[in-house]
Amino acid sequence: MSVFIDQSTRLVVQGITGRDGSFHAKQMIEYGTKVVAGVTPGKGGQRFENTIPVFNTVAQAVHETHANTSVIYVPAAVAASAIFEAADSGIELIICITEGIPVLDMTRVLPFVHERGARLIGPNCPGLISPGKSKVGIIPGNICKPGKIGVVSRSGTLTYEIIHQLSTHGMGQSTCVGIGGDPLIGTNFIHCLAAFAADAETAAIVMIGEIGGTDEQRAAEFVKEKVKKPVVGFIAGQTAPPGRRMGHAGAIISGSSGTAADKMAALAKAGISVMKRPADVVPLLQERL
Amino acid sequence: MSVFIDQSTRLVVQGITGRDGSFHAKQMIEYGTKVVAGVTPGKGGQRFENTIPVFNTVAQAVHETHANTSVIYVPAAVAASAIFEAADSGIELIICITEGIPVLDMTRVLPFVHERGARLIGPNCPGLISPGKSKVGIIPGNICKPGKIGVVSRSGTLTYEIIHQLSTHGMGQSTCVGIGGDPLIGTNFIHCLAAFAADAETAAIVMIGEIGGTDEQRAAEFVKEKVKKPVVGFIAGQTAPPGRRMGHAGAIISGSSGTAADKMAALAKAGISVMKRPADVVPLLQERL
Amino acid sequence: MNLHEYQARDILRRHGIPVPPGEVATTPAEARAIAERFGGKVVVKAQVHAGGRGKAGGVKLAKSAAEAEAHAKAILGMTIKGLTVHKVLVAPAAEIATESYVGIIVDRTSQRPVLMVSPAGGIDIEEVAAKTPEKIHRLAVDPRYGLLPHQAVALGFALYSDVKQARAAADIMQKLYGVVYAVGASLAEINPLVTTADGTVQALDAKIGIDDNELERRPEIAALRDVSSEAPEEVAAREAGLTFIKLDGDVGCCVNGAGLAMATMDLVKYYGGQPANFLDIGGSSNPQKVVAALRIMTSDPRVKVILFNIFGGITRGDDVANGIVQATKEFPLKVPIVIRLTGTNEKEGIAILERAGFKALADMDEAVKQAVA
Amino acid sequence: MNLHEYQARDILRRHGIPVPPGEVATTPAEARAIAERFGGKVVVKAQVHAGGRGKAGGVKLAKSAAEAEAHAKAILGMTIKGLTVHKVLVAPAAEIATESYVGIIVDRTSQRPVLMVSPAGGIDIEEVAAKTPEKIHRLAVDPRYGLLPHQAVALGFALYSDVKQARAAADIMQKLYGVVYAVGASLAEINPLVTTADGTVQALDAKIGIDDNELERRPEIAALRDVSSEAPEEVAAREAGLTFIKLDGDVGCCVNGAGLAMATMDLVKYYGGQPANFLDIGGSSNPQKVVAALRIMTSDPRVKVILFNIFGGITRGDDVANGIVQATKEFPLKVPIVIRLTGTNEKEGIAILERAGFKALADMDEAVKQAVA
Repeated sequence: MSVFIDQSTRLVVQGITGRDGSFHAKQMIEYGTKVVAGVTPGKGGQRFENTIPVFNTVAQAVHETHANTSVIYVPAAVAASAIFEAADSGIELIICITEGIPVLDMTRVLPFVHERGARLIGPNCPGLISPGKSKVGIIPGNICKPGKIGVVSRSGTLTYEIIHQLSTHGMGQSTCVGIGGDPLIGTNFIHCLAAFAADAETAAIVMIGEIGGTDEQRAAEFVKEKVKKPVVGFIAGQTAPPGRRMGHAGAIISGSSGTAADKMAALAKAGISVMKRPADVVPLLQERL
Repeated sequence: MSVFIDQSTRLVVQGITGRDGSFHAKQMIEYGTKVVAGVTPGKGGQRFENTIPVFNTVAQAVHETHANTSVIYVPAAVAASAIFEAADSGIELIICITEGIPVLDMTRVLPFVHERGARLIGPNCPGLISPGKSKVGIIPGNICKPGKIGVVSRSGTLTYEIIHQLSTHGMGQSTCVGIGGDPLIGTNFIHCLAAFAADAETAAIVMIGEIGGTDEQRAAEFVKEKVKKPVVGFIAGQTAPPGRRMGHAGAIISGSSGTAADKMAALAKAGISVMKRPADVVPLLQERL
Repeated sequence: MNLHEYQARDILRRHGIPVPPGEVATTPAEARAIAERFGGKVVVKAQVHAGGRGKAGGVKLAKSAAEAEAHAKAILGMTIKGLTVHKVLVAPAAEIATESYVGIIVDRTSQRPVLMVSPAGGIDIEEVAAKTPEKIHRLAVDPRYGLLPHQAVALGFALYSDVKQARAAADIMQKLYGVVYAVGASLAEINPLVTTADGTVQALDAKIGIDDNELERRPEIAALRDVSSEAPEEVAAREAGLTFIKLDGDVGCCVNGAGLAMATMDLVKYYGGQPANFLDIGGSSNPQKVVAALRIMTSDPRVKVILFNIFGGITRGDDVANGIVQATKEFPLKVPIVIRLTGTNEKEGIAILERAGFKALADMDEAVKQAVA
Repeated sequence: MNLHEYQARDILRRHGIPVPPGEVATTPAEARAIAERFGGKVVVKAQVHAGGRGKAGGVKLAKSAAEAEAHAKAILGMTIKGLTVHKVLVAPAAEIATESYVGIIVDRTSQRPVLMVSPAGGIDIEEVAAKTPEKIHRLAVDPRYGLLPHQAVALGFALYSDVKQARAAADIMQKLYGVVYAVGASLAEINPLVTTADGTVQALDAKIGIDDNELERRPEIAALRDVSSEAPEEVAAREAGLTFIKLDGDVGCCVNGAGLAMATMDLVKYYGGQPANFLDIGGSSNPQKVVAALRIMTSDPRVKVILFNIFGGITRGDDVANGIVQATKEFPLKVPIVIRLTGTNEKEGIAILERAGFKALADMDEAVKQAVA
């Protein structure tokens, strides 16, 4: 068992003939992920790497290959449309790597995905990896090791740093999920924490947050009430300058809740061991396991 | 028991200070309907007929009076907005009398009403009456009699004609529902047939259809499969000219299914007794009861 | 309300849909001048609210400006399905590679605008739909999201295998969907959607039908109405707020409510008569509407009897009675009148009628039988 | 990207929101001329991307054109929160009866645009929100339906008891919601929304923030960028595709990824240092970005050491190494450089660096300690 992806994952790569899409499709295939189809409008009928069939539309790909998961590498200008298409075609799990999608596009995408009963991870995320089983996205497979730690993070490279700390100290991962750094994302900390809590292969959880928003605080409350497994947390941005003011409206809606101090306090209050620096992750986990 | 409305109906009248709204509000009060509030923006704080409180918004009316049903008499230009408002304010049953609402407005109203879990009757309908109990809309109370016949109709005055036939021959009605003649309506024949089928006070059902669309055919199938009570039907428009052609698209989408002949055949096939003229309703019901 | 082809083309063009050039002429000389500007080789098309223009001789190809003038002369003034042609569209004759169909109509069953496309377009599209329905691709658009790009592209690929053409068609579909909500259309069709020799995708002919309920809030669309292209009695009925459709019989019918009006016509037929018209005076009961209804019916020489069937609800019997009496003061009825009047203010109405020497019946069958006898 | 008040007012006006007149001046003489046209009694407002203009002396009332010129002279060129004022808005001084607040922001929690209105508007709105939150009315708008008329009217009644004013405010809210999607705003505010002596409702001051991700598809909005109003190093960073925010410390930080960049700064602080900046070179790893990053950091005289922290993923170690080597050929680094490099193409990157005489570390804590030492 693992979280969100496993050996039953049948992946379609949207934008498979693009620069990023083709590079990472190869990486995923090498890692053992079942890449069953690619989509690039106008390249339907071609084969990627002489094997993977390419289709004009996700609907065709799903119809022909029974793909159930999609990963999106298309440019930001068409990425919202790609998510709509995946959800509209019956894809159950959509991972959008693309960064730079306008937030207003996401205000329309998210209810659509929700109505179709699909799960979106991202956008602007590194995807997820279940070490030794399946990898969807761009997290480097070579820094991961199979094991019992679940990792969920708003960040990309900071996640790699944490995974690297874990792996080099012999702590493998059950699944690592990058949920993305954008203001509007499909899957939040709570969704992942719930999945890790229910996952028999996960013994402890690392959550990596950032300044901005209140997702970490809500996640902390969730941990307090629902998660019996040890949780270790990190908040990036203790020294960051206060974000550019988003007018009065920003101040009215968020007050001081977006600061690292506020978030770290919320984590600690919920019984989460809070790291001071990434290197603390291993000792803190050792304390709790 | 009765269908959709009964003594627990607490009615707010949207457009209560208008010409039609005030006239029919008085009629409904006289009939015994519990009219608990009226709404006219800008007239909040006034009292209709010195008793019924008037509010600026439906939300205020619901909050103050626990209204659960709304009837709409506002002009066509603002009627779609009035339906949105009623559904958004937690009203469970919305009856829209207004005719002339643009069809495209209804394409947006209907999913909203559905999402809020409300029922819309109409628009462009005469409303409904449960003789002796409650009346919401404009069906003249004096032509109705309490009894065991359920009446559902796409038409307005033709419904009165049928009710008149029933009442003058001693056949009272459990509930009479005018579902409205517009192409897009909130409650169709099937919804009403299902309600009548489940209503202990209804012994037989009269359905009055028209040319256009395929709602009657789908209703006939529903009757065949699900309705054990006797059903008598009428289709108006046997001699009507074929409707103005709606381009090729109209022909492609409907074929010949909208004709009276097609509908009457579908009714007969489903075991519904089909009237040749309104006056047939009583003898046909007598045959089946 | 239907728009003319040239009006529909203008709207599509304003919404960014590629439409080949074309101008409207009301005289043969104008048609010639336009044809000259377009290099002579043009098509001359009758602008009339009727299908089957081509088969009726209302669409002709001209090889020269002189021929265009001759065609315009033949077409202007001709009658197609009872409607006189007052305008022709003169457009360059295009080299057409393929003809597809794209249409949007509001569908009762799905309660959504439905987009229909077919790679087999042109005048025989209905035959295609009837005989090879698999060639028609349909999509009920969710109006909360509009026509999404991927949906349009998928339908674009149903028309063209070339990705550039598929995307061009998708763009046209999205804009056409935008047109529907922008102008209040209940129908918007491009037929044919063509590809020209150089591969560009264009809307050659267009049809737009406007929901009459949209006109009040869209004065700029209402202004497109071409009264000269409609039957005069229908114009008069509309201006009086009546719904009127002329038929072939001799029993003039005046009823309140569309359902009861149809049932009344059916009953006329049932008792051996033939209705002369469908006429619904609607819910409101302004006596002037009744006067207008009588004026329209009595001006039809085929009408041998006039039948009123009024079941008062919102409509009040006294208003109808006053309208009838008022009409007799303004013009002679010429034919017998049978009145059925019941419902709201029935007593008041009957009293008014009786004072003026009319009799009112209470029963619908009775009244129809008497009118038909 | 933030728009100036005058730009935001223009946009609102184009979308049909009533905005009082006002023109922009870049010189005192221009300000005087404008003030004369408006009859002398005007307000002169600094156009600068900083809050608290009024308290900083950037907003002044003038009783005459001469006074307007004097105010403009004082305001133009002044510095507010580090930004120089290059433009002033000159607008007629309005007789204001009431001041309300209307704002729309995209909210992370509800994942929707949230409309906030308060009858207590003006500069102290944040204090109102903190002390009397019940005076702030919020509505998370469902973007599938947009801001519905009844929702806007209900909020209009929260501002004004008069139905005409409530409807006028509702109309403004619906148009402001339209502005958000039309220009790609992440924030749109009217503060204050005023009623004047004659009761009309107007948007006196406006603030619009654009989502930078919208700019590519909205060139007409991107063209509104006023480079002169931004810090030069941030302009250079943006043009190079970097995310850069200047801080007060002396450790220049160059990192790939925002989260790791913040964690690196935090670690600098942890080990007793002070970061000189936030700098994210992003996911792609063009060596030119690294060159630009080094150019920006080395041009800051306060920077005493430069710290690279690269964990390669999409970013490739060899690209970063090549960028560093390239930069040293173009300009002197002047200060020590500490490089942590791991992940994708780490070996190739280290080899390139070592050939150029740089040493690369593998551990983040190690690198930060060395930089801070």
